[in-house]
Amino acid sequence: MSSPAKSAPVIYLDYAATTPVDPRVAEVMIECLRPEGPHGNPSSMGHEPGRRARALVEKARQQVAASIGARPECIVWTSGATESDNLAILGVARFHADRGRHVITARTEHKAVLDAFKQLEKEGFEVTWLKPGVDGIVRPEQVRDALRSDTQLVSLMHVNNETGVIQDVAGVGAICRERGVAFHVDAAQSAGKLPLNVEAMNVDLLSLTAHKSYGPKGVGALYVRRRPPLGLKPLFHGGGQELGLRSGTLPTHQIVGMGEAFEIGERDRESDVARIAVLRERLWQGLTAIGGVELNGHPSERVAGVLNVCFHDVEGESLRFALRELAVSSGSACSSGSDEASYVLRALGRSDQLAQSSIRFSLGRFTTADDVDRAIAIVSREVARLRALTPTADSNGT
Amino acid sequence: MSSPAKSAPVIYLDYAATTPVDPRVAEVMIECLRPEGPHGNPSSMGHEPGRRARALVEKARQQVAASIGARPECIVWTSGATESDNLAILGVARFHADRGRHVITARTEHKAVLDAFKQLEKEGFEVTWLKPGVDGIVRPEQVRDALRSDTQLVSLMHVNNETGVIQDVAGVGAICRERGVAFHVDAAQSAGKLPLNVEAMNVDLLSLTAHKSYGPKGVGALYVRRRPPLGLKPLFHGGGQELGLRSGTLPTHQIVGMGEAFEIGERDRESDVARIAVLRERLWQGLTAIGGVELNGHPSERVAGVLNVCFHDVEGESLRFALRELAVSSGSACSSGSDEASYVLRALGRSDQLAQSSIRFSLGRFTTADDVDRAIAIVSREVARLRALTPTADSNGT
Amino acid sequence: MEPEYSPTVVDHFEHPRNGGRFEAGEGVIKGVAGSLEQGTMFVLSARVAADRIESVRFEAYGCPHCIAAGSWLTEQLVGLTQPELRAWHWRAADQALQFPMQKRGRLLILEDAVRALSEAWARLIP
Ligand SMILES: Cc1ncc(COP(=O)(O)O)c(C=O)c1O
Ligand SMILES: Cc1ncc(COP(=O)(O)O)c(C=O)c1O
Ligand code: FES
Ligand code: FES
Repeated sequence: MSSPAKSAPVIYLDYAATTPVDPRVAEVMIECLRPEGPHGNPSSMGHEPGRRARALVEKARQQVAASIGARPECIVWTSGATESDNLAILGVARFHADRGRHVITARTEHKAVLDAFKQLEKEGFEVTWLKPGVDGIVRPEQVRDALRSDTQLVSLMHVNNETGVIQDVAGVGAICRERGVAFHVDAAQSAGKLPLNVEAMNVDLLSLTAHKSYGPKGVGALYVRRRPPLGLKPLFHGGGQELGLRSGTLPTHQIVGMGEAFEIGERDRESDVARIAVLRERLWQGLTAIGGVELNGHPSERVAGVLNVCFHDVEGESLRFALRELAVSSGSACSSGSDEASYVLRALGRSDQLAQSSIRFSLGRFTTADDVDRAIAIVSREVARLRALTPTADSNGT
Repeated sequence: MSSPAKSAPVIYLDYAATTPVDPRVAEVMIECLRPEGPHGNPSSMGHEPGRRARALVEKARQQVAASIGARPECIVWTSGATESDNLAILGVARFHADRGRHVITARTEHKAVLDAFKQLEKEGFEVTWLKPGVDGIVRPEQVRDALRSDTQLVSLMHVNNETGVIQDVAGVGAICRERGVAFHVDAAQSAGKLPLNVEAMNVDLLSLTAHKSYGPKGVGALYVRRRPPLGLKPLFHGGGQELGLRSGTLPTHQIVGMGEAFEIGERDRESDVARIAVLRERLWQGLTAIGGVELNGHPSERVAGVLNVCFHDVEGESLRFALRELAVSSGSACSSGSDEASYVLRALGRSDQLAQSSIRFSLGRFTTADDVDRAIAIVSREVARLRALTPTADSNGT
Repeated sequence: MEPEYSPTVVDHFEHPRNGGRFEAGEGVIKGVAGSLEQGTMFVLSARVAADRIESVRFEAYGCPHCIAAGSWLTEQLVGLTQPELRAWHWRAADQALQFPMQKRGRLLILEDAVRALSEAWARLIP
């Protein structure tokens, strides 16, 4: 593993990959881990240590439910959005397979959604893969046009993890509700960034994860509409926790952390967003000043924290290596090992080369103006340095 | 929820349901949760915060691997033993379904195993459910007799969670290896209690969980033999972490906690076991002195910490309510809401009534002689009190 | 879910009144219902004088509600006449102890024990 040559601490601008745990969240988690904490098994309702843990789990359920306008009994705890996405998509499709085998999603979804749909293809389902416009947006009419009498499920993410582009999920939700088709939304990137309301958005299933919103990694939730009840098959089987939808011992400290993170996220949402939007704008001004940069995705339908930018006339791998003092990313964290160009940017019509020379800067609660200014300085310096070495277009005509 | 009338703190004797987190484990986890901790996404190999998290995940993988005599690359992180059991059982059976559809397990397995096999039945597999002897033990010959040419998988737990009885997994492993049948062991209750070695035991798949061994709830592992490679289908799909077997962001703090817990568990195993065995013996002497008590399961093939005892002439629910100053359990934590008699004790030939009047006392690292003495005093007092009210056998003979 | 126990149930379970039974003899009657195998059993014994119950003792095998009901009943029956005893209905115990719905069947066993007691009393009266 190569480490940065310079020993200055890296500037963390990868909040969309994962966030640090907010100290207020860490505090409540740490209390749970102490000897005098609620160490019982939340399923052990026969004794006090168990009931104490259970009470905390239920409080967190209310916190998370409140943050999305849902009733607490609609929240199922999972290990994260990957599991939530799979539980929602595989769960509903498999449960209702005899009612129809057509399902709809978009090409720019997270892998957890894409790969769940690919699995459904293997199981004999037909998938319509919607292509967004160059702005990254899937229009509700595209969904309406794709619906068939045997369509059973539509899945569309709220906020794209690579570009920050916001989809009109409420518009799609209204269409699905009208047609009686189950609607799943991957909202892993939304909590604390946008208002979320499952009723107003007509959402039947909503995936959440704690670690993109200053909570711990390894815990998430799936909202499942209960009225009228939506049948779904569990991914795995056992103790029958979470009304049989998700067996396994409930991790009290993780759930408590997620509850706290979501409560804080909603309470501080407006001030966080306002502050981050200013920093994002400052970053964008600094980057455009370099010249030869372009924004990936819709210019305004986007969350405050994410800026995905392509740099003309610099090769991707060199650019990433040159910027190693910055913790930024190209594509999603899970594909960060690979050299492949982002499939999301390709779907937006970017060439392989421009997709590879794109960088996602994502800002968050602990980003400072100084971080941004130092980042601008580094990017400006390194892009200029690399471009100075890039052969110009007329090189061939010597 | 009714709370104990007396306000003395309860005596925790439910270590088999879940353990408190060891303070040494909590310490390393807390470091991960702090702002200056390794908060990057372990998949973000493109920057230092990501690589720092990854290094810790890999160190923990080595710790867990070392504790079971495995190579690190054979460890797949999961959310706990429920998921590990399902990944192993459903994963192997589904992958190799075209090679044969016969599978074998025992009636006294944990629900996570039983229900995974029931799911296989729904998918067209034939399951042989082995019945243990009254001592709770499944003899290797029973497995040999049940093997068929189309048998694909045998699953047998190492230590039973209700009785503490130890199965001869090495014996069964040798038979399976000889016949080329995949062998899965649920070892959720073994770590830190018995030596574990996947090579010596001829195990192909081994389920582990952190929270029964002083680690955090919500993280576990599955050992998967890699030489020769054993094919299995993932339960869910996405980023492709863990060589594609288990997608989802890796929870650094959880994994670090599990690694530390397993290293400590193995290092302190002999002294822990020796100390706990003495306390267990003290408890057993105290309980037998009451009279009318019987041990459930094999008298010597058992782990140190678990004592499952049935009390004659006292009704189960009253006994449990009378003992509410003790955090003990009847049956597994996940079934602790229900009035149903333990299926494990029923499979050992206990009547419904005796099964219901059984209590599992499970001791652990933080149990003291004083805890044990107070527990004996409470049980003696309450059993005597209830028995004084129990109608004698001649009541009908007016 | 955790079974609910009303304060009255907890009180009687913790401090059962009049546990045990009277030795068979002059003026002592007994009523038995249920069985250990069934999981619920009551043994009521009472001392009667003239036409009223003087005192009652109970034995019970069953859940905390049953034990509490047995204890509670021993106080309720004192002073009853034979026709009053015969008219005793399980609803009285249900109201006082707040039995959960799924446990009401066990009160019928208690009522059977009271009925057996009243029949034993009837046999005493020449
Ligand atoms: C949009 C989206 N969906 C799903 C996931 C997966 O979430 P998790 O890491 O909690 O499994 C992520 C992030 O990794 C994401 O950004
Ligand atoms: C033998 C056994 N297997 C599996 C499990 C499930 O483990 P987890 O709670 O980590 O999902 C448990 C405990 O709950 C267990 O005791
Ligand atoms: S799993 Fe998180 S970005 Fe892919
Ligand atoms: S899931 Fe833990 S005992 Fe059942």
